[in-house]
Amino acid sequence: MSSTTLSSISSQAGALSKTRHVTAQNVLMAQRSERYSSSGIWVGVFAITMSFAAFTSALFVREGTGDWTHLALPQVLYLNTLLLLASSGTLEIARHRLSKEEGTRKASGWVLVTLLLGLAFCVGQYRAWLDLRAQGVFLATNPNSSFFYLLTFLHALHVCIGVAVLVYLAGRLLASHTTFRLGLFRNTVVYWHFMTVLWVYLLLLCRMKL
Amino acid sequence: MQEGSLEQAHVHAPPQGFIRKYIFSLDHKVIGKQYYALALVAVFTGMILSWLMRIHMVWPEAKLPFLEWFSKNGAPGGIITPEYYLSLLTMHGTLMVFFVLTNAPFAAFGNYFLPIQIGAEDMAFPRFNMMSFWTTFLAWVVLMLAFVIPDGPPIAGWTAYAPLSAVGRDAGPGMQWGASLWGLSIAIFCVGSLLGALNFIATTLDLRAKGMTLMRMPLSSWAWFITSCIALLAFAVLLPACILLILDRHAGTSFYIPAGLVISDRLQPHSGGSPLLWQHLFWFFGHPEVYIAILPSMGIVSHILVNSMRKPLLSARVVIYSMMSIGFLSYMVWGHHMFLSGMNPMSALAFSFPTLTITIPATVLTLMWLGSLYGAKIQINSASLFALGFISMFVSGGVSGFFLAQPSIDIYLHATYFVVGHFHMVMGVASLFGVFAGTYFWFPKMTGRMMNESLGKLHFWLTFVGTYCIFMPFHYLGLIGNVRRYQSFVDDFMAPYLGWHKFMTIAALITGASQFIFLFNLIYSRFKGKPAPENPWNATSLEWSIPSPPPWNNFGAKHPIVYHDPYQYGVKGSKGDFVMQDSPEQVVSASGD
Amino acid sequence: MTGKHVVCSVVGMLALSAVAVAGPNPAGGTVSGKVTYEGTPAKMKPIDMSKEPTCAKMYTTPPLAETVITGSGNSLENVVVYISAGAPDDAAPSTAAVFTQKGCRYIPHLLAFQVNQELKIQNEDQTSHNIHPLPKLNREWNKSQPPGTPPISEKYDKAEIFPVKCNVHPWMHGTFAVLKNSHYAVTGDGGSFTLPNLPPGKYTITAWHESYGDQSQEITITGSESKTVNFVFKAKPY
Amino acid sequence: MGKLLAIVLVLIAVLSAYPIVSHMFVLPQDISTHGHAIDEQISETMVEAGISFIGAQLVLAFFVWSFSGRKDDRPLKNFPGGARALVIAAFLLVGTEILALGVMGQKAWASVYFTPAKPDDIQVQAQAEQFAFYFRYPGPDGKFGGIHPEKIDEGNQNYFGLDPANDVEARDDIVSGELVVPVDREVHLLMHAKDVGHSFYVRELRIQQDFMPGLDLSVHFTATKLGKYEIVCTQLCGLGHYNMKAYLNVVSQPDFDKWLKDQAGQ
Repeated sequence: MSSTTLSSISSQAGALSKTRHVTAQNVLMAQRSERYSSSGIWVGVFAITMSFAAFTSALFVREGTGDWTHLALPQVLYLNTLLLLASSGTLEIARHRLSKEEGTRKASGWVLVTLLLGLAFCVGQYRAWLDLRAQGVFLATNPNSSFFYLLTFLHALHVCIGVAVLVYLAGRLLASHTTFRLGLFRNTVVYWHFMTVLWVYLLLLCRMKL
Repeated sequence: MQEGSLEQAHVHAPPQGFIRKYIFSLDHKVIGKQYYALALVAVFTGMILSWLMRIHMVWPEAKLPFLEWFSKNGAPGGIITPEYYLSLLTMHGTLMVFFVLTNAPFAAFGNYFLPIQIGAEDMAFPRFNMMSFWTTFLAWVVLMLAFVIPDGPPIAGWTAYAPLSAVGRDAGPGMQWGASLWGLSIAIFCVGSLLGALNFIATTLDLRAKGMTLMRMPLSSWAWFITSCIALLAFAVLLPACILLILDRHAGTSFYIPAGLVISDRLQPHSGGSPLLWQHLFWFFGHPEVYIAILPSMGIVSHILVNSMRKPLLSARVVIYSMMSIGFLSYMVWGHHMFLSGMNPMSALAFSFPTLTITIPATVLTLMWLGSLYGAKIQINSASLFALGFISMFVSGGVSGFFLAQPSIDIYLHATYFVVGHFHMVMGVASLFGVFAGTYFWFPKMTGRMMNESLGKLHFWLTFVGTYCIFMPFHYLGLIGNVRRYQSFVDDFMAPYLGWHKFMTIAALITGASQFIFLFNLIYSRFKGKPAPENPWNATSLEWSIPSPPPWNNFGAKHPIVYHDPYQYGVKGSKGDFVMQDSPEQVVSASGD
Repeated sequence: MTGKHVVCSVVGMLALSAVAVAGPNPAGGTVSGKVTYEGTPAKMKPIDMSKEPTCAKMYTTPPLAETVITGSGNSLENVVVYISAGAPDDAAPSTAAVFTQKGCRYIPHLLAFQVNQELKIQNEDQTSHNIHPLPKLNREWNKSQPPGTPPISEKYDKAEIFPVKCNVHPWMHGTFAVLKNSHYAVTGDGGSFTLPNLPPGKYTITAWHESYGDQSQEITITGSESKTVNFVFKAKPY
Repeated sequence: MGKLLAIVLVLIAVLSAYPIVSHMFVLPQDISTHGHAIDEQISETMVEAGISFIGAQLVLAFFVWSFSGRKDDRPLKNFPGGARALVIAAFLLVGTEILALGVMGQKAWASVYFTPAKPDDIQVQAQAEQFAFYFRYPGPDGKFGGIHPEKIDEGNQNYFGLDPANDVEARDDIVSGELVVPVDREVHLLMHAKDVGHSFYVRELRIQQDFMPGLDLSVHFTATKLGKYEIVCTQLCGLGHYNMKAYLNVVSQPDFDKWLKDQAGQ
């Protein structure tokens, strides 16, 4: 289904030449996009919250239907928690530096630290799974282990996405790119903090229920 | 693509090259058309599946050689096997609910017109937008694969109740790999829909043009906005449900499968799962899904009715609030699908009341439409015919809800044809009428050419009368206890009613055939239709203030400024009996309240 | 598929002609015997087919289950006696083994046939049947057969004895015995069996019963003698 | 064209109502003690739904007839009372309707689910499986033998997985493919699913209840008329779903006792 006809092509050309000049409009765009991108991330956070809420309710239902046992959480999880909390802190620092317009270099350092901490967290989670496997506790061993592997894996997956974006942003910063995507950065900060909060919640859930 | 900073990501340059323009396009208009095309393919597939089911049901010995060629196990000697009937049923339901009723009124039209109606250049996140379509497309491909694998499509129905859907091979043909493809496809579909919904919400909240207050948004945009809020919640729950299902099927977990099941003489290696869990998660999505399908059509129909009435609705606000409360209530009623599933009988009553309560906003909506028709100057054309037909359908399908909302009556009517008739009319046909209306109304804007009116009217009459002939008897047969999802009626007591089934089948064949008129009209008018002016319907909303079809950035360089409520009809305007939203001329507000 | 089919049947024909040339092997020995049981076998219950009137009305008195069928003199029917070791694998005969669904029962209840021999399954009832063999070594399949559809043709390429069931009619259970060689017999009324044309050699003869398991005996054939081998199974009351 | 639509709408309203008002489709006879409540509920709802349906269609038809394709420039009119009146009307009418239906419906529902089974009832266990129902009577000892899924052997007619060898209570259990019950005596049906979800539906009994695997539910009913009635499965359970049925045989108490004896004899 093509959408182009002669008239629209010509108008495109015209429009293009116009947009180059109308700088006021671009400014307007800038303000707008700051707003929209921010509400976008909050909608996303809401969606992720909902899915994990669904998993939680599933967990509660499943707890009520027999063969629910107990799962000894690997100790490494607490270390991982500290790592993730720390990463949130370092990312805050980075955000602070950027907003205070001190050259992007300093900020980029903190971003790097953050994403390294994030990676460390993921590795730590992997370690936790290895510990469980060593005890002969696998995904299908019992409902508790099923939920543990599932929740931790999905959360780690989300963290990895965050890390990927940070890598991209760090690259931008180091290259001190003329158009550093500030909006994207701020969204990532929100997302990252949300991941930390989500993890603390999941940890508590696992402690109390699994 | 271009290295514009995010601050200007959606001010993308005109796309270059075929791929960028039409395949992996960031343009919400192209993406909208892609969704529409996908829905079109899905709806015709689904329709043909329903034909096969109806034919087999009334002529069980009918030999369909082409079907044997298509699936040797499914139709040996051209005769549909019981399991293949269920495969057709499952695929029909899945295609229609997910890839037609969710895609066409919401994703397709929403993508195309939401940004334009609120005066934006594009969606908030064009890349997400492109991703959401291609994810949905991938979901469709995965689902279609079930037709070609040796195992065949799943046989668990579109609701895929556990444990039937969760135990795998032993549950029967199609349940080894077909059902896995189903689960995977739905999971992928959820991701696509979540991305889409996120985009819709962000766009509506933040990309509205100057002066476009929320209350000045056209009702269609409102419907898409509310729907995207529902979808965000619904699919965020269905996705986990599908993940658990896939794990049960392939990772040996026991979320849905209890202990001690013996299927095909094999003791299933599971323990402790809860089949009710699937039903709860599924219907928590499933009931709002009904409104995901119907709300956009309500908005589209209101949008079109106002235009063809040449006078504002009695109260656009009331319509908006009704749609909101429907969306809100839709999350408190999922249990009415499970009255007989073994929930606490008390909860049945708890679910019954909000379900009955939904009839209030639904009635208000209907009265708003009817009341607004009073004293109007209704212009009859294909679009308005389908819009009026929508009202009739919505009422007919709605009143049967009275019965099913009551647990006591559900004891008798649950899982009968009454239910099938109910949801086909109110969720299926009604929202498709909205899509048809929208197509006849917006086609000129989308393609720059008018659709053929006489073909459109012919299409309407056949479809309108035809659908009543098909689905009214469903209710009657339900009343005498005709059970659904049966591939043939071995029970003696059904014999006297087979005549009605034949009648329904023939009606279905004719009505279905008449949809090819519509298809032809689409294709013919796309290339040979007479060129469309900028505003063929003398409409007021922003999409009619730009060329047909719109340029790649919708409004060119100028950013529209909105001065009025969306529906300034029946006023003294410079162009006639209407004033467009972006025209600065002063009018006495003619809104109904 | 069809190509393979052709090849198989050709091979089958060759085998057949070979047998024809050799004729009733003069030097061949014959093993015959009787399968009996001791103890009290379970009482077979009548099958309740009320859910499938088209089948139920074919019987004046409801038929009994067929897991254990006994005859006069404690003889045991539906026992497959075959040579499990010692005999070379035979090529499959070109004739198809026929498995019939009639009156919602399997005829025969136990069908013995050879590896790669064509298996023909037909439905003579007015209702849809579903054939679901449950092998462990072979490929599992599960097909329905509505009335009026052509016979289902299948093959098994590994020797194995496994149950076959109809998913639609729970009481319909039978057995497929897929065997390596052509030296086998299924005991009928009287529980007797005969394995003719055994070339000289040392064999293991195995008798298999659906619910009493299997037994084996060694036997050596030195010429054109005929030997007797009897099997006695322990019957269980439940 | 608008006028035509109006006519078609009227026709649809009339023709749709006709089969109902002319009793072309009537519910099968009710043979239960609670069924009348449900039937009344249905007819009540039918009246209310019917009125709303016909009313709405006729109003739509009337408005379309009188307000479509007007070439003259009579001024546009607004509905007397405007939106507010209509909203209030909707709330009052539908609200009362809902309350009425809800309250009455509650009674009917309660009669099925909130009244406990009588002590003198007959206990029957129903097992749903792909694709048949089997019914188990405790036999003389009045006790059901335990269920051992691994012992299930359908070829040998052991559908429940009983273990008569070791379980004495199981030896006298009576298993039947049809549900035989005495008339005017309450039956307490203990529902067990062997494999997947199923449902127990007897139109004449006005009873429908799902079998939920891993969750043994129960219903109780009293059949008041002798005769043979169809039991069908209404929960999609696999390829043989359409063929999953059994018969409910309501007999006199003496016949029932005799039947039990005969079964025990086999």
